[in-house]
Amino acid sequence: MMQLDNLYQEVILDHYKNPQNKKLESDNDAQVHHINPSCGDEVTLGVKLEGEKILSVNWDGVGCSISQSSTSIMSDLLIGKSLEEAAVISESFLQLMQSKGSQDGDETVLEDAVALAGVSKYPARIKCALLGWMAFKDASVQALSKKTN
Amino acid sequence: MMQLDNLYQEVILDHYKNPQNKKLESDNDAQVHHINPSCGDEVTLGVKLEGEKILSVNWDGVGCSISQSSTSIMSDLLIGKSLEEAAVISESFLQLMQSKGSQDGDETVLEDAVALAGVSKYPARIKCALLGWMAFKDASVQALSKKTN
Amino acid sequence: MSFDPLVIRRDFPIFSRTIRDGKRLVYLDSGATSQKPQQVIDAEVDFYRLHNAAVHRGAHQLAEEATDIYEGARDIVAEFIGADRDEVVFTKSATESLNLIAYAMGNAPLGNRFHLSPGDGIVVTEMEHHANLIPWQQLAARTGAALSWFEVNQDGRLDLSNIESIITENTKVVSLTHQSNVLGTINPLKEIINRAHQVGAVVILDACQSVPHMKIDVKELDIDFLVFSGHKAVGPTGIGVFWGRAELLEALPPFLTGGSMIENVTMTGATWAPAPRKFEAGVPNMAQAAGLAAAIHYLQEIGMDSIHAHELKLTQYLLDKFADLAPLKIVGPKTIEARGGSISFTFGDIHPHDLGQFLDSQGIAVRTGHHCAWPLNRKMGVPATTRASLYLYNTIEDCDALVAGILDAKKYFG
Amino acid sequence: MSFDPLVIRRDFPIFSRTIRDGKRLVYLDSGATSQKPQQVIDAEVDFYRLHNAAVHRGAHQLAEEATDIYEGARDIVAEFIGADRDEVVFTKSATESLNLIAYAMGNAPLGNRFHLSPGDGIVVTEMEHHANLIPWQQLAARTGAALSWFEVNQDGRLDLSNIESIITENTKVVSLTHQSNVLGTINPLKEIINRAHQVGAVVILDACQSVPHMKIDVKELDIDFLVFSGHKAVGPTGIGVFWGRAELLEALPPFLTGGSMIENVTMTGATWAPAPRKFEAGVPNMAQAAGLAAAIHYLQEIGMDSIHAHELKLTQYLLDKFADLAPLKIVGPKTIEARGGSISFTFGDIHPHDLGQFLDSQGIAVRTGHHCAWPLNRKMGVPATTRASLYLYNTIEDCDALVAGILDAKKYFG
Ligand SMILES: Cc1ncc(COP(=O)(O)O)c(C=O)c1O
Ligand SMILES: Cc1ncc(COP(=O)(O)O)c(C=O)c1O
Repeated sequence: MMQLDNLYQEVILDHYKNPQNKKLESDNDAQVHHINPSCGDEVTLGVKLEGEKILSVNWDGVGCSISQSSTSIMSDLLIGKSLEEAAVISESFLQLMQSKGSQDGDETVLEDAVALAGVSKYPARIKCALLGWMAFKDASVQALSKKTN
Repeated sequence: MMQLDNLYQEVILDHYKNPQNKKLESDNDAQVHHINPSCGDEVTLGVKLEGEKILSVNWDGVGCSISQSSTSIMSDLLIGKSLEEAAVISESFLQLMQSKGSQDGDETVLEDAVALAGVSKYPARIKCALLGWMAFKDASVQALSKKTN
Repeated sequence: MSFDPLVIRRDFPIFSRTIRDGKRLVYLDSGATSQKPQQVIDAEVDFYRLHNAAVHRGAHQLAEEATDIYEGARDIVAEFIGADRDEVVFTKSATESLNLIAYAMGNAPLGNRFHLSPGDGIVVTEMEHHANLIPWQQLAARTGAALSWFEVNQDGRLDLSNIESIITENTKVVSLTHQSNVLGTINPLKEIINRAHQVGAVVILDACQSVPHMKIDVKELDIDFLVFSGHKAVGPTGIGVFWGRAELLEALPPFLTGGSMIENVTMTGATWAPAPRKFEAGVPNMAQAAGLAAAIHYLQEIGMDSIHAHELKLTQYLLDKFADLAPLKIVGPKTIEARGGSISFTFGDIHPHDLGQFLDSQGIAVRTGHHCAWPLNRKMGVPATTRASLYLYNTIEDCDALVAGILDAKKYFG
Repeated sequence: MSFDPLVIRRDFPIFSRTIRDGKRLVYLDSGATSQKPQQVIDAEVDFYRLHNAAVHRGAHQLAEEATDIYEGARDIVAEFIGADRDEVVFTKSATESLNLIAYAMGNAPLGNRFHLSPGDGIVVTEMEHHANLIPWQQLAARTGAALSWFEVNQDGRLDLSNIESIITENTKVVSLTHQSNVLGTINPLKEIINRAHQVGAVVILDACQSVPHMKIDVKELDIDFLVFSGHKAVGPTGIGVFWGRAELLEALPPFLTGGSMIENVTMTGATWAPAPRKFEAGVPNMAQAAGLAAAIHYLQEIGMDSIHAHELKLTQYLLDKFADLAPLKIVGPKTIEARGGSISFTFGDIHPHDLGQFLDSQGIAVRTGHHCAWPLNRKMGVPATTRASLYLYNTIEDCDALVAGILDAKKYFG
């Protein structure tokens, strides 16, 4: 069970039971819908910007504890950050996921998201953990281009 | 070499070098062109009937010693016979070819064609041996239906 | 020979290995792909070690032997499903077989009985695997034909109440699964086939989940085409079967074109060999055909009826256990009538992915997700399920392990 | 490691058997299919014995391992041909790969860069294998595009003198063989590719007879698509490769549809996963991918340059011997320049079938007939030829056996 505990850390189960920012807002600058085709997990995610600053990340979705908690943790983490900071955090998270269990993650950058480090040992679950992050990337690019046009 | 000698009997090589009735006639009742798609052997074969009697089997073609000699032997064998006799002989030859080496062939029915018995042990060559016979079957059916219409 | 799964398991080398820190392998994912007995592995190996050559093409001894093995495999498949040898076509998979039919129909010129045009109809069901849905969506889009379907009710059964308005005089093709890979439902073929033939439509049976598990006779079923995959029937990967009635194969245009399927070729055109070669372009999957023949031989030696009976016994056992396992909810028929050994379920708030992951940590392999039948999942109101699928090598202990695993997961995710 | 075919032969179990009453196997039919080293057989066996599961679909350990092996095979193929991993698609054969491209182009809607309509042109050559001819004839017939071709001269070389009138502004596709499976000719790609790209056409390379025999780098060649078969490259039967440049794979519509190639599916439509999965519907030929990876690893360990050099040496040796072997007539280039180790010939009045049969009685496996390139045979004025094709496990002794066999056949058929 040790390896499994590594995957399902307390933080993950907490976020799964009490997801943060899981309530779509109506005045998002951009909103996207992403699907994990291999299992059917879905997330709808909205972003509000003020200049380069992330005012809100709000979402709704159905899925496993990994996809839901990852999205929840991410939303907590990114709200209030600049888009540039978000990009650094996202990149760091992506690297952690691809590390095949060889990294613990940089807690100063990723904060609670390091709890997802164990996912990197389960290749089939990496897509779950990334679902919300990919949606955020997509939504923020759309929001930005809407603002600048 | 013994098994090979069994395939390439003297009679076969004789007919290959001196094919009988290998000259297409211009007044055939029916003429057909058959191909062996796996090797490219070809035969064009004409039939003349008088009632139920086979007046002429004449042909031209390119191919291996088996396809050529088999056609040559067949033409010798069938000319002068009735269509009914030809059907019996053809059926007997077909059975011999499918015998996988277990039969010698009935010489009273097949005459020189029993020399082809060895072919039945070489599955890839059976189609060669049957090429002319299939063409005859096709041509005689066409000739007969032309006559009766 | 009396049926003993413990004896059977010895033929399957994979059961000698362990999972995640030494756990016994409890393989409940045969609906996705089955494990392989040593006999099947040996048949492929023998082909490569002793007889490997291109079939149909060489005049040398190896080519003769390879051809004998390959064509012998066709005989074995034909006998197994009650078909004639020249009606059996080897493909790479059931997916290819279904695409073959759909594309070949798309190739049928005006006047050919398979030609489709706007106004014609294609009928499927809501419980189809994507492999028996998307090719027909695509064919419909290419030809202008209309795609319609039988719906599935909340018991996981086809709703045939409107059969006359679904299969109409315009219907040309009815393609459906024999047994649902998600629900386990075995469909009532007779009524559908009768209606389809009444209006002159051909019936295609996706037998991926039935041929490996029960005795099938294509002539008795009175269907027109049938497909299945070798890898779900203890056979190798990379081989599938496409069967069609002789006179239909004669009329159906080819799909893949190339070597060995021709009669004559010039730079500007080609003519076709008769079936089955018309449908087998290129150097075929010869070693896999040898393996499939060994697989069928293996199943026949044990007996399809014994295999089926064993699976029903386990299915009944699991259905009974599951009935008491709240909050477990079976997605599909809850009774053994007209159902096979695929059992999909949800388990309260524990997402199938998480449940599957937990079971995996116990050595139990199940499948989670939409099982390539997404529209069905949506219809049943579940984004995903966990599926246990049974086969000849499973035991009551496997079923008990699953039940125990689910209970432990409940504690774990609390 | 110095190259020694006698050491290499020990890896190939088939050379331990004998032919027709105890004759040594002289295998000169690798152009049809190659023999398999134990390493390749073991890789397939290991997959079945230890890791067998459906890839991409399960959350359990076996599925993870199977996915690792399958996707690892993709990495190995990609590295071998100088491609990116997501540009490599597994099919069942080169024949399927070529049909995939032709059908996928046929599926391209108006506005898609691959859409063909009357007025557009498809260009092949007169020396194509049926697998690279008939799919294009069919696509031309379906779309109204015109099929034209480069002719072959009596030396067995492409006539490029009229290249500007064959590849025109209307040409959308140029598909040609790298090395002729009949003549052994290696085609001058540079001039053709330059011209094709100048007019905006894509270039498809049928590398069935080159990838197994020489180092190929798709980026260096500057082609757009490439296909080859595993079984001709010491790999398993039942697997082929389709490579395409990433941006082209993105634009190309799918071919086979079904499970695992989708993004989303409803009853009325579907969207596609990105390449390579868009082109890999269904449970794939996983064990065969494992075997192909082992095959490529095997070839790389020996070194493609060493293999190529060895084959050229044997080819030169046979060309020299054949020059003195009246009435032998080589059909194809008589010198080693831009040619590989496929040598086709006629031998006076002795029909290839009879010569092949005689050689078989001596344990020598050659191929006879039109070699699935019937239009080429007609152009060269020979209804059939005998072909000896060489590979890494052949030796000078094999060549000598062939020459002796031909001389004996001359005596035999007198
Ligand atoms: C040049 C060439 N192209 C295509 C093919 C077709 O390959 P396969 O039959 O493996 O699909 C072959 C071999 O048969 C070939 O030699
Ligand atoms: C009912 C059904 N149809 C079709 C398929 C497709 O089979 P394959 O992936 O072997 O082509 C499957 C299995 O995946 C199935 O369960």
